[in-house]
Amino acid sequence: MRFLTRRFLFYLVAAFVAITLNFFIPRLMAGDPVQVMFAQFQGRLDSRAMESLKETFGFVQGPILEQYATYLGNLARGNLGLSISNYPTPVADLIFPSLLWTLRLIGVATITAFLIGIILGIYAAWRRGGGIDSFLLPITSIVGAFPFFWTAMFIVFIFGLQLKWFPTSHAWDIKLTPNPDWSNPEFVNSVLRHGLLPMLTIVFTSLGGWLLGMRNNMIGVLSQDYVTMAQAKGLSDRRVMFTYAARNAILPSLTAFSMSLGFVVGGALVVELVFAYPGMGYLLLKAVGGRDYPLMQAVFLLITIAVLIANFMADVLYVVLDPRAR
Amino acid sequence: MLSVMPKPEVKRAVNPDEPLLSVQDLEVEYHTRRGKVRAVDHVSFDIYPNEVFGLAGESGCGKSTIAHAVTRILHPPAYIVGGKIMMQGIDILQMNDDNLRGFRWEHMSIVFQSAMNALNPVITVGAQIMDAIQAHTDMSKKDARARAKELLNTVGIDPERVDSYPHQLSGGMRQRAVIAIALALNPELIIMDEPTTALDVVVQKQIMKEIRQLKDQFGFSILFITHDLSLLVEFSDRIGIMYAGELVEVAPSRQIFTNPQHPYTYKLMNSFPTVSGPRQKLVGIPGSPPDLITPPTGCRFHPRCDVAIAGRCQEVMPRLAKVGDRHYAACHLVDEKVIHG
Amino acid sequence: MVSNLRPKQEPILEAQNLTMHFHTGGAFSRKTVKAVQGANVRLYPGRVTALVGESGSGKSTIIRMLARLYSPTGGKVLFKGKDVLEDKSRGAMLNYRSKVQMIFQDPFSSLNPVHKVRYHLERPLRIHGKARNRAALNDQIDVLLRRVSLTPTDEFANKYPHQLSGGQRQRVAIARALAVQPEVILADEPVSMLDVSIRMGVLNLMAVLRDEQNIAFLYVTHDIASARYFADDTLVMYAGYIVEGASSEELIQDPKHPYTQLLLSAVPDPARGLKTAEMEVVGEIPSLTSLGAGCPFANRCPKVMERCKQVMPAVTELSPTRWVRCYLYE
Amino acid sequence: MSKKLLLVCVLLALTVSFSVTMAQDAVPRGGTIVVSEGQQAAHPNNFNPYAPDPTRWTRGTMYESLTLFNPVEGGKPTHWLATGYEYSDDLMSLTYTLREGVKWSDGEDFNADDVVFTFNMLKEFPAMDRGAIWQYIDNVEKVDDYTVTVHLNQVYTLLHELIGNPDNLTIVPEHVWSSVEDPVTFTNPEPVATGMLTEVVAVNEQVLELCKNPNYWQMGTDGKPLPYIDCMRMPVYPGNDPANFAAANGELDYIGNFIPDIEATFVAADPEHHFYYFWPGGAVVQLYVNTTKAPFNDVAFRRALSMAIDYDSVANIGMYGYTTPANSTGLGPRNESWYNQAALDKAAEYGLSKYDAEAAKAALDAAGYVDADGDNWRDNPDGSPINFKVQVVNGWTDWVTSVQIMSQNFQDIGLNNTIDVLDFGVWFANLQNGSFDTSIGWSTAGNTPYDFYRAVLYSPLIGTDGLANGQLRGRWTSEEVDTLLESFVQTADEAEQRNISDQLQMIYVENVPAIPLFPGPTWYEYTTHRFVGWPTVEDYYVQGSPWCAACRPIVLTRIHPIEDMTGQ
Amino acid sequence: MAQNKPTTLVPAVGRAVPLRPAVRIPLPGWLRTILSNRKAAVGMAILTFFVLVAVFAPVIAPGQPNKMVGRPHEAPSAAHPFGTSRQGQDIFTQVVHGSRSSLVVGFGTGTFIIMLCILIGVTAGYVGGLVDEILSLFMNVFLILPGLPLIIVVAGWVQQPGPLTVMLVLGFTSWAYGARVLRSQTLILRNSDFVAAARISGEPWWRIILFEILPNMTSLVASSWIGAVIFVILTEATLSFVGLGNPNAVSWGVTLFWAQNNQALLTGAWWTFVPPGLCIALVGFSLTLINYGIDEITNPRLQGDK
Repeated sequence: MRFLTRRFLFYLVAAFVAITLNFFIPRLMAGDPVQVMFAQFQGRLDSRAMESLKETFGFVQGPILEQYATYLGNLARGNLGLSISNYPTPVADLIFPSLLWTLRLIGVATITAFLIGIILGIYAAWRRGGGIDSFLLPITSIVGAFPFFWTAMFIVFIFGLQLKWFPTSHAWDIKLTPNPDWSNPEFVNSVLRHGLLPMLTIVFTSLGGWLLGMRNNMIGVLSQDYVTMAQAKGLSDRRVMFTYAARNAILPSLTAFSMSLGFVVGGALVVELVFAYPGMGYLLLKAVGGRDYPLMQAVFLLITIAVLIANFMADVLYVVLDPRAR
Repeated sequence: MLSVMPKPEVKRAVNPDEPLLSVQDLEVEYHTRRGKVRAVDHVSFDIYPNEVFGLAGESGCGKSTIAHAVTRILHPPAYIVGGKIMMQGIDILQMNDDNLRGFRWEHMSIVFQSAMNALNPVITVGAQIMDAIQAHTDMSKKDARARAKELLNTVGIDPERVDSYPHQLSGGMRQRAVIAIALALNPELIIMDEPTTALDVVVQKQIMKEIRQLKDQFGFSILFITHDLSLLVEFSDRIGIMYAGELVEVAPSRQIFTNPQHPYTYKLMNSFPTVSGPRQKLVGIPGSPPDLITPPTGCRFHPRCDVAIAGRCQEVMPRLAKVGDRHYAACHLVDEKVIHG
Repeated sequence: MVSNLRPKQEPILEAQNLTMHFHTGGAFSRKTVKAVQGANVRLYPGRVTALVGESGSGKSTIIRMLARLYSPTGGKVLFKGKDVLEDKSRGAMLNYRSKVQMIFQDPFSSLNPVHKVRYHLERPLRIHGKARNRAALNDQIDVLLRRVSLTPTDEFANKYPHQLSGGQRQRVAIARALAVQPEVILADEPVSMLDVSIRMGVLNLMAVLRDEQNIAFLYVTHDIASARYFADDTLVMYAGYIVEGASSEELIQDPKHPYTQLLLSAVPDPARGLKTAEMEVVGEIPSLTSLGAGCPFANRCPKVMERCKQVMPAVTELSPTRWVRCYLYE
Repeated sequence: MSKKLLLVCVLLALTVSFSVTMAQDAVPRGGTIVVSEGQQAAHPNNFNPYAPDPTRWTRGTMYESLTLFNPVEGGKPTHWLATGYEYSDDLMSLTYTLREGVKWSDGEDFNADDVVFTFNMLKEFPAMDRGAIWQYIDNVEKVDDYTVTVHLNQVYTLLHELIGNPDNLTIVPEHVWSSVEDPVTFTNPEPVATGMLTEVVAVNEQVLELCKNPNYWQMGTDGKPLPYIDCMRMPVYPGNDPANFAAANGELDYIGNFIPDIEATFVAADPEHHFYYFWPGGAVVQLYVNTTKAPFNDVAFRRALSMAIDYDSVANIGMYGYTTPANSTGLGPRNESWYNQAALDKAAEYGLSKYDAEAAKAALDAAGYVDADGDNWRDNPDGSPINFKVQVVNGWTDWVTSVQIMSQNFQDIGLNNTIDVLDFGVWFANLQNGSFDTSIGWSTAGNTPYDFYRAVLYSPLIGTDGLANGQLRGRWTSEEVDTLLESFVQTADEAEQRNISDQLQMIYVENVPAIPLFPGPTWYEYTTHRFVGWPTVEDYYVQGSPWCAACRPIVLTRIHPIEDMTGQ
Repeated sequence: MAQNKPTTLVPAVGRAVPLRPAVRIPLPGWLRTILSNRKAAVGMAILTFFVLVAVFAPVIAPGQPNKMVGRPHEAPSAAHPFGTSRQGQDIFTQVVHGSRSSLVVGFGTGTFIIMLCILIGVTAGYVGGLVDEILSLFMNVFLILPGLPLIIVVAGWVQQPGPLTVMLVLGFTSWAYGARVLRSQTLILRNSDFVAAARISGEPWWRIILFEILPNMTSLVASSWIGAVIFVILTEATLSFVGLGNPNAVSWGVTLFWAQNNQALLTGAWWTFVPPGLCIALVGFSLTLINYGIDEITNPRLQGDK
């Protein structure tokens, strides 16, 4: 458990760094961020409201450390501030439903991509020069070379607009029910239909990386003596492939998985945007477009924390798979 | 179509004078980007029941390749391109994958060089022993576990360590665990590829002693491969000396040590210092082993040989010839009896 | 034979009570590996001293401290009687390195694969000002390669390490060490990675250097037989402690420390046959992180006494030429 | 007695007769209209009409104002919660007569207390007074339960328009809001209002759905309470693309999207049912030139610039043909009735606002802007090189395209310039503090020319901090203009106002303080799959764009389903 | 059924030839080495094509890429091989000229990032101790932080779209991966015998880093560099696409931005988004191929059987 404790402490540090970055990035920029931030309140807020707003965001007068303390204090109380573009709605209220959609979509998509990539990688390495190795691998690397958003556009164009097989926006059909209702099977079905294309886009674009990584690890592991010995022992191919080779080869993939989670999430956010999915990606872009800095920062923080939690879960899985980490 | 070799009821009832394993004209090539490397070239030898046969030679001489070829675990780019490997009259090289799967480990097992690499780090040693047992018998899980514990006990590990992972064991214990796996099905032949290289001499001594005891107890034969000549000579019954992919001399180990016939063997035997006996000047062998992509013509040792016969050794490859009782050497000089008085 | 341990001449390089504790496990860990504890080593001009031990016993740590690759946790290193650890300036370091050189175990990793042989020899010559111009440099390189029998020298000078065999590489490494005209050479298992047939060539070459250039050698090895062959004196190391020292022949013929006895009995030796009385030994070398104050061999020692587990015995001098750290000989 | 009262009477009569004639007609009812204003952030659970932006939809439809002014008809009033208003003779007070029988959605009666409370709330919380109406008000007095008098602190004859704009003032219930501690940040999750849509069915990350107020005070032509529709649904589209897909698919009824190539994409998808009308009644977009800097301080240079711009391309390519070039007075079609023909003639005489590169070159040559140093770029008469920047906001792509065209136009006549694409904040700050050469930018449009000229020319808008408010970007000012503007709002006499307007237009043409480019189009599309009664090109009874707070309540009271959808 | 040819066990499983440590041939030969790998050669060919296009852009497609030369949204024709944009700009000219900025920004920023990586990674690996602990912590933290959101947030604050901004923002946010890789390699090399030998020869630290350690990391540096370039090209396109770039610039990302902005999907103007997207993908793919090639060259196990 020492490993997990250490990782947990590390994630705390990472979260702290993210929080701190969030505080310092605007303050390191040239110009006066406060002025820019409140420019759009021009004539709409009186000075008292502005002052209280500034205080909420930690842009108070005084030494930077004092500002930092105010900012941390607000965060500790769960106060992410008020949205500027949706003033005076608390940022948290805006983010929460989007966060859930993002977690569902990206969570399912990345795990699916990872699992498919792993399994295909296992077979690609096992049958070197076979169909997966010589055919699927180059295709997935070409697909992976496209920007996420471009693939998303392309898929929207073909399957959504030309063939009209799938809806091209929203997470569920609002004509069915304006409010989410998970007890309604039609609603669930609608969610699945709406989620399929964006999910496939994320899966297709990120699959290649996992496939190749797993294949290469697997090739490395297959040349290990314990695999050779397992074969010599007369074990079935299945057992050699999964218990001996894949179980070991997956460990570095798992590490790579957690390391690139942040990257994949970033790309997936843009996919959300193209598919008009009501997730964090759209919220972030909206915040950037509307110069809604509190919203922007909160989105970044929550995405970061979600990634950190996902990483920790990957670590737990790692410990389950690798007795040496226990 | 070959069937799986029937397992004798009493395995040790074989004729001690019949070879258990007979390697005949074995040829192995590595297909590399630079060209084909003939790593094993027309090698023949026999191993008799309950015998320890040692293979010695410098790194890259092909001794490990032979071990892997005999167990048919050579992977590309290595290919067996010729010869026979007869085990009790059946050619292993003709077996299909299914037959091989049934044959291997039940009749012939292998102990790898590094126990750290030979054990799957993510499953327990017990499970790795049980795997071997359950792949070949229909023993229940419980019985297999009991057998695994018994095997651990046999090789000197506390049976309670059955649920330990490899990293929880010391180097010596790991190597013992690998030996336990090799013993799991009580095979007639165990191939040991540098089984103690990674261990220090004291532990090496313990393990070699135990192997010997086990051999006496179970009556299996060993193909023993090491670069440590002292250990080889001490431990083996007979020894084959390899040079650049060829077997240059085969003889009982005492004889190899005291009366080597091939110039290479002779020089090799005079290359390592000992702790007993007189302290004398040793010279080693000048030069280095050849690049096997472009091996020397004729006798492959001739460029390093100070007694090479001009015009002959460069051109004609000597064949293994009998030079004494169970003693064979591949050298043009052997016939002429000019070496070493 | 002149005694090594009470010689008439002064040691050229001497380690006094050298200790090395490594911290492991990151900044927040208190784990310490006690790699070397209170080691005393003396090297004399024209003599080879062997340091024999199992892997992990600390012998490589000692040699690296003497080479000043590691800074010892405690103890002194005296060169010609002068403590050298005090002065960490680049000048002092350079000066030390012009006198004390080192040869590494693995000739495949001790030569930088991107540089030609020429570069490897040229650098020390330049750094230590042994050659002022291109011509002198070429001459020196020629001499060095000849010294280690790598001829034709022009051809070898222009090769990359991967074009050389292991033995040739180790000769290049020796040539590099010789470039600065050192008085001491620290050789860390210089032949253990080489094939049996070429080991002797390298050892014999070093023996010639010892004799002809009066160089002091520290020969670290796990192979006690080669220590007997090459070294004048032998020190035996176990789990961070040097437990016994004697002239090589004496040590082989009459080992005193139980560990030395065990080691010798375990060494395979066809000349001896299988007749030796075998010592019954259990257990393995203890973890260097959990060493107590007692003798580290206590848990395996057939002759262990109660006090062995309490305090490590001090040095007992048995004769002017040998000593041992064992209560059996107090 | 002013003509205003007269107008009120006429209108009242009209409304009454209208209802009477139509009373017997049965109108189909029910249904949910789907509304989109294009890219839209998630709807927050906030129904405070005074929250800055996201609660736009509460204004007019949920919370109502006293009188609405129709921009299309030059500010024709439609009385809503008030039945009339009247200025006192000294123009120092404005008295509203409130409608009786109006109920809050919780059943309480609406009366003067609510109105007075709302006015005073804005006074107490200036952050909510977004129209800055209190700068003209001294106090608000309840005369009786249905009469309220607003006492002014100075003469300002456009106050009724300020007050009438639902974006500035909508009446909130005193019995609910009086207990709200901080109305600025109050999110009003359970709205109580007088408007036609008060029932919140859904508000989430994907949709806002409001349904009708069962107690609504207005009656339809069928004699039953309005609106005819049951509900209004506003889906969230996180980008223009999906919103426009939905529009083209006929999923939307009432749309305020910018749709590129609308004929090909939206109309062509179903020409029978898909319509649009981008009435160019928005504020005029201008190219602001910094008249404090050379060469822009030279009116001859500014006139040359005005000749150099390819207005048709700007309108057709930059603005997708959704608007037409503006005229030199800066006034747009919304103020068409105020146009001063003399000023327009003068502009034509100068050749302003007409693309003629040769004329522009000639004008520059004549004014001494010739290439002095032989680098093929024109230089100032003193020989110093001309090299200026055209600023534009990043992401506002119609403007970016327009600027690309203009930049090319200027280069074509030998003026060295580059485009500076800036983040909104930087761009805005630059315009405010005057650190720019030229920049595209919006202006202000009102029911009279006053709003435009005040925003662009009134020198007191430059604050003591040196920042220009309004759209006083180019900083061309004159005392004459200031006086004219002040006198405009001190009279209620339209003839006098017209006279002032004519002078202002002439000054604008003579001095070219900025170069008008095009009047802003108002985004409005509708489909007739399910609902009819929309403002059409033929019968543009009110501005159609759902963005217009004063207009959408009127639209919503008119539309009804094609066939009865009640109970569906 | 007797087989004539002996079979080998599971021929699909590769076993490495016991090769010597990876051979590194100095600069004159690096190209030859890379081209000896089929994947890398294909990658080099594609990349070379785009580099040539970028260099000869004014020759291939003369004229101002942002100039309005045709009617809006003309489909591809002889006059406009890739059609025109909504603004009537020639997409072919834009794509050809866009290769310049995409490649320059890609390689420029990629180089900047790799410099940072070397600086931080090698410092951490070589100096070790507390410095390493701190730098490693930062590396791991930055590695785990979601990059694109961070980039968007930073770009959102910076407010000055342009290549320099992209370079600084990407450099600031994307150094961690390469630094980590280079650090661990430096650590390995720093503890290698040849570095110890160099120290014993008396080499000063800076020479050890420059002449002993770095030359042994060339393939790693090269692949990290290429990885960074791919990352930059994709991210720059993404940033432009979401509107954080300079819409007045000429790059593939900006062309895509305008295509999206003018609703190319809705209007069916596929020619406005397919060519720039393909170009990005092709350059990315070519670099990926080169990277695979480098991987295979340095790690012979990954090579095919033949």
